[in-house]
Amino acid sequence: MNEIIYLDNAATTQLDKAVFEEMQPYFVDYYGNPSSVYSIASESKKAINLARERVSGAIGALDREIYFTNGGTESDNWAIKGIAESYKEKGKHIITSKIEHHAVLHTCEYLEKQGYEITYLNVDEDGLVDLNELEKSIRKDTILITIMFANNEIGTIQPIKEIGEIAKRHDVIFHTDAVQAFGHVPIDVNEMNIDLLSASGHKVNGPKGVGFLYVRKNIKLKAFIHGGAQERQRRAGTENVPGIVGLGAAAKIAYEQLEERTKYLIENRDYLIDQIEKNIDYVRLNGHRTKRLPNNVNFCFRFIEGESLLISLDMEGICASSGSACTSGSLDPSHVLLAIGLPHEIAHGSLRMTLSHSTTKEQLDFVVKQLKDIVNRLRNMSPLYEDFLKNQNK
Amino acid sequence: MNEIIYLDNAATTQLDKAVFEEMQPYFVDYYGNPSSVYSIASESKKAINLARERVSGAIGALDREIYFTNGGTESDNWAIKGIAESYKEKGKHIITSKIEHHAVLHTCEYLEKQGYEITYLNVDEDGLVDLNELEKSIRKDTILITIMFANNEIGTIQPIKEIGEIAKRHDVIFHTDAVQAFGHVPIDVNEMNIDLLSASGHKVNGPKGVGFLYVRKNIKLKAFIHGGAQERQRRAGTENVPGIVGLGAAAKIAYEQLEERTKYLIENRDYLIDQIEKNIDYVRLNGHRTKRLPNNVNFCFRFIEGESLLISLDMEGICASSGSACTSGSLDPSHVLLAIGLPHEIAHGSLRMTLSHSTTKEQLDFVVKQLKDIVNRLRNMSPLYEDFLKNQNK
Amino acid sequence: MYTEKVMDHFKNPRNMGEIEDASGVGTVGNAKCGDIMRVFLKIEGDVIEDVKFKTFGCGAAVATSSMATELVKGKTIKEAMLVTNKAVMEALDGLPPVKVHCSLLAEEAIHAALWDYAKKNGIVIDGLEEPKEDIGEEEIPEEE
Amino acid sequence: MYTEKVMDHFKNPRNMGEIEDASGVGTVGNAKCGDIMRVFLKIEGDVIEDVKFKTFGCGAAVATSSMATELVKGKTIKEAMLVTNKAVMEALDGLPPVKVHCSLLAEEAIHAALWDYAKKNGIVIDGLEEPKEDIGEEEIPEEE
Ligand SMILES: Cc1ncc(COP(=O)(O)O)c(C=O)c1O
Ligand SMILES: Cc1ncc(COP(=O)(O)O)c(C=O)c1O
Repeated sequence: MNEIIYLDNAATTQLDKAVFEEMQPYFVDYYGNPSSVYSIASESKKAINLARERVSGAIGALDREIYFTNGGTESDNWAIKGIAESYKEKGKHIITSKIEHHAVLHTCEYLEKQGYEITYLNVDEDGLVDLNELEKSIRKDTILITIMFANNEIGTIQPIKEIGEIAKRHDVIFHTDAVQAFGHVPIDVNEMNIDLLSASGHKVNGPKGVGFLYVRKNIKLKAFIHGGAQERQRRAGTENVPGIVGLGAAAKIAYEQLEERTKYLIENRDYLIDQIEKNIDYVRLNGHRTKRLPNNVNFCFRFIEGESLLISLDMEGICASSGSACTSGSLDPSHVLLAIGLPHEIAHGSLRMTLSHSTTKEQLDFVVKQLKDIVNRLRNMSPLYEDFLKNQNK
Repeated sequence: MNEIIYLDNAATTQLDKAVFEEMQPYFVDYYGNPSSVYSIASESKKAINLARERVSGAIGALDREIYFTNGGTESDNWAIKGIAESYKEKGKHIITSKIEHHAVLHTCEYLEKQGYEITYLNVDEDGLVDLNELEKSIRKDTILITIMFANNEIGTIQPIKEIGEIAKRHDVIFHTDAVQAFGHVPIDVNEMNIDLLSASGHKVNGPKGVGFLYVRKNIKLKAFIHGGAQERQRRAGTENVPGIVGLGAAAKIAYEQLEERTKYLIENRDYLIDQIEKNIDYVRLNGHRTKRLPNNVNFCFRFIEGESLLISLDMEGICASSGSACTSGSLDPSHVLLAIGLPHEIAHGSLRMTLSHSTTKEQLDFVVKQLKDIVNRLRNMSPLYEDFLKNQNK
Repeated sequence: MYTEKVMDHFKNPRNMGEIEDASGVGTVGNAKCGDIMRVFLKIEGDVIEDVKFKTFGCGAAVATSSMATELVKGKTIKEAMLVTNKAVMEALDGLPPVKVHCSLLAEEAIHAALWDYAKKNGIVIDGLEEPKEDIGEEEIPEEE
Repeated sequence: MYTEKVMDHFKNPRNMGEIEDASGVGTVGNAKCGDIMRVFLKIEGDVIEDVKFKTFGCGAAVATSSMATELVKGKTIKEAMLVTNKAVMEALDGLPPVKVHCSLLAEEAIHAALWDYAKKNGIVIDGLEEPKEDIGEEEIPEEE
């Protein structure tokens, strides 16, 4: 078969053609630098303003609370390092979770070396943080709670509103990495008491190389990238006009279609989960069964290793991903799978399939069929499976 | 007239159509995340590798010494903050100049607040640093010299090779902000002893939102943006694949055409300078007359203010820029013009025109004609000119 | 960036020029900040019969000078004293926030010319204060 | 990512399976690191008459197991001892740097099976050392 079945939409998404069309004029035609005085540059300025309105509208923010960045990683770095610096007089304690993306975790580890103290909250077997543990870990010198909106591997959605309430009650700033949630679930920064929120364009059928940070208006936040006076003097560097336009367009489409897409995705997601559980033995669904992203399916297949699963799927035209370390060249499997309590050998056998609104049931049927064969084949090759069968027969 | 004459190529350049064509497939078709295992992602990986080769080839570097970033500003921030952190055990003294871009200056000012000591070298009336002053200011605890390759306002090109030699002799790391020089003048990082170099795509007919930092292989440099393992674990964040492809394509074209374009630009540049000096009184060429970027023309027109000059030119379809503060909303005129010794009132009357390889002599003739009229008109309106004439007639 | 009205007054400034035998002349601003306005008044009895200006400055500085002189022309001194920077801005359909100081400067320039007239004629104009050397232009603070 | 040879051996692994009455069996690696290889040898006299493997691991782990078993099949023990991880990699037209440890593991798996054979038969094989519990897989250091 030649058709590609792309089930890795948590890694990146296909740029929406309509989004690309909105971007196109800003490459070669309206190339003016938005900071310039002359009239051709005003096209760029207007385009950025429209994008900002679309983004702020999507999450219930004010226009001037949106700062465009280069992507989710930069937004996370800025939010966390910026708050750390701006509020260091108040304290140096930050609360996060064990299942954050590396953009948050490695930034926290960096701050640890600078003398900050980080509490890494545990999660339960579904990947949920414990609100009691969170509240108990707040101290006088806690300046920031940073908990991701939805997990990129297992799809679990945290109780963001409740976390926001706790943060507010204790007068602690709350940042959420919403890179996987933005455009995929409803977000209201006021209702949810979110003070800072990171998102990335390419995870919502927008372009790569652009993202934003929402910063509530009364929050002090030191600049992270110093230089020119762009983005109200808070984020320097010539604006990536086509990228920003694309982010705005993608946000608009995602939220206009949200309800419809969510319904379709959840139906497909649950169908795929169901089919896998019915057709293949010794599997484990990772992440919460219902509090999960509409497009996320994540399983461990015991006795086999993720990368060989991926390559085998790729040979059938199916694109997916794995939390197995082998894909990243390190040895330990994903910190997320370990944090939900999986032993290493099981964590190594994980497979993440993240659907899009254009994935069809026929494709999923094909995937399940292939998966069944591949898992069988790899298990027959596996010394772990051999040992397991021998022990069972005893 | 309707045709736009774009003379602001130092602010940003038009994306080359050929570059855009190379980028195009990576938006909607080859959208794979280069970090993924499956085969469709390998297109993205290959494209990034090719871009890296093109960039490294352009400046005589190794592929693995090139790190893609989001633009010149990020590169400058990373280089300076990264070296400051990596070498703080050796010392906390940094040498720069008074005419650097804000991406360098504001980063240095940030480091001052963190306990670093910065020497801001003077420049002469042409904008050149004094090599003796530079050498004398090197101390035991000097860890970094950061001097821009060519100035963005007045176009002056620094004696980079000589600075590199001094840095090497004293075992100090040398970073240069080559945002205005890359693609416009020949650069060889080895011959010039450059240890780190910043550049930006949109200044060389490439896309906005992408740039690179060259880092010599034996230089320690802490990460600035923490997260995923991209860019050999030194610069996190999903790669902006189309942007990187565009940067590579732009670098290739710029250096293939360099000789030809340089000849053409210098001829036009000197023609414009000549015509302005012949046709308009009380003008001053800013920057060195020959050690200057092939596309840069910068004049002060006495008794008038830059923004009104810009708006008037814009009304004739001419896009240019000014170092007058009024364009930026602050009060002081450009720090560069003050650093070369201009009094405030003269500095306020500056006009920068930066040509491209598609600017024609006919366009320049039109510009000079308009400029003459506009300058006359504004001087007639100026109380400074009135006072000047009265004093002369005494 | 600018409204059409601002652009119109920049392109075709009203009352640009000098008055040789002016009843009062005032100059405000300074070259350092990039804005200087000079206003010439011809006052007969209580009425501003003619007014001219010269301005070194940005587009907004020219436009506010032009508009401010329009607003006081033909008015009594008392009426002219009521022309505030807000009135100038409104008449121009607004100014970008960073340019608000230009409208203040225009108000101040009219006042300075009136002050000169009052001083020369030994009269006191209600509510008029001696012009400051530098009018208080605030730099926009860098946000944190 | 992988060469065609690697992909071929991953898709069609040679010698995959078990030998019921093996002369020597060796298992190396561990599930924690995500690679386990088990090699079965059937040795007659001095010659490896048959060899089979089972592998839990990534594509490179499967391919190196397959290639390593191919390279020792039909060889004398002495010849088999000369099959290094480098030879396995070369035969596969190379491996990505992060996967080199898989080829070491394959070499080690053959040695472990030979060790088992030697122990069972009370013989000493020149140059063969007792297999380590964990073979030294280095993590790639994070660059500064
Ligand atoms: C939860 C989460 N945070 C942050 C990021 C980083 O985003 P980007 O790679 O666009 O910088 C990602 C995506 O990789 C993510 O899934
Ligand atoms: C000399 C110099 N350095 C740095 C920059 C910043 O580059 P960018 O705006 O692409 O981040 C510029 C351009 O504005 C520049 O001219």
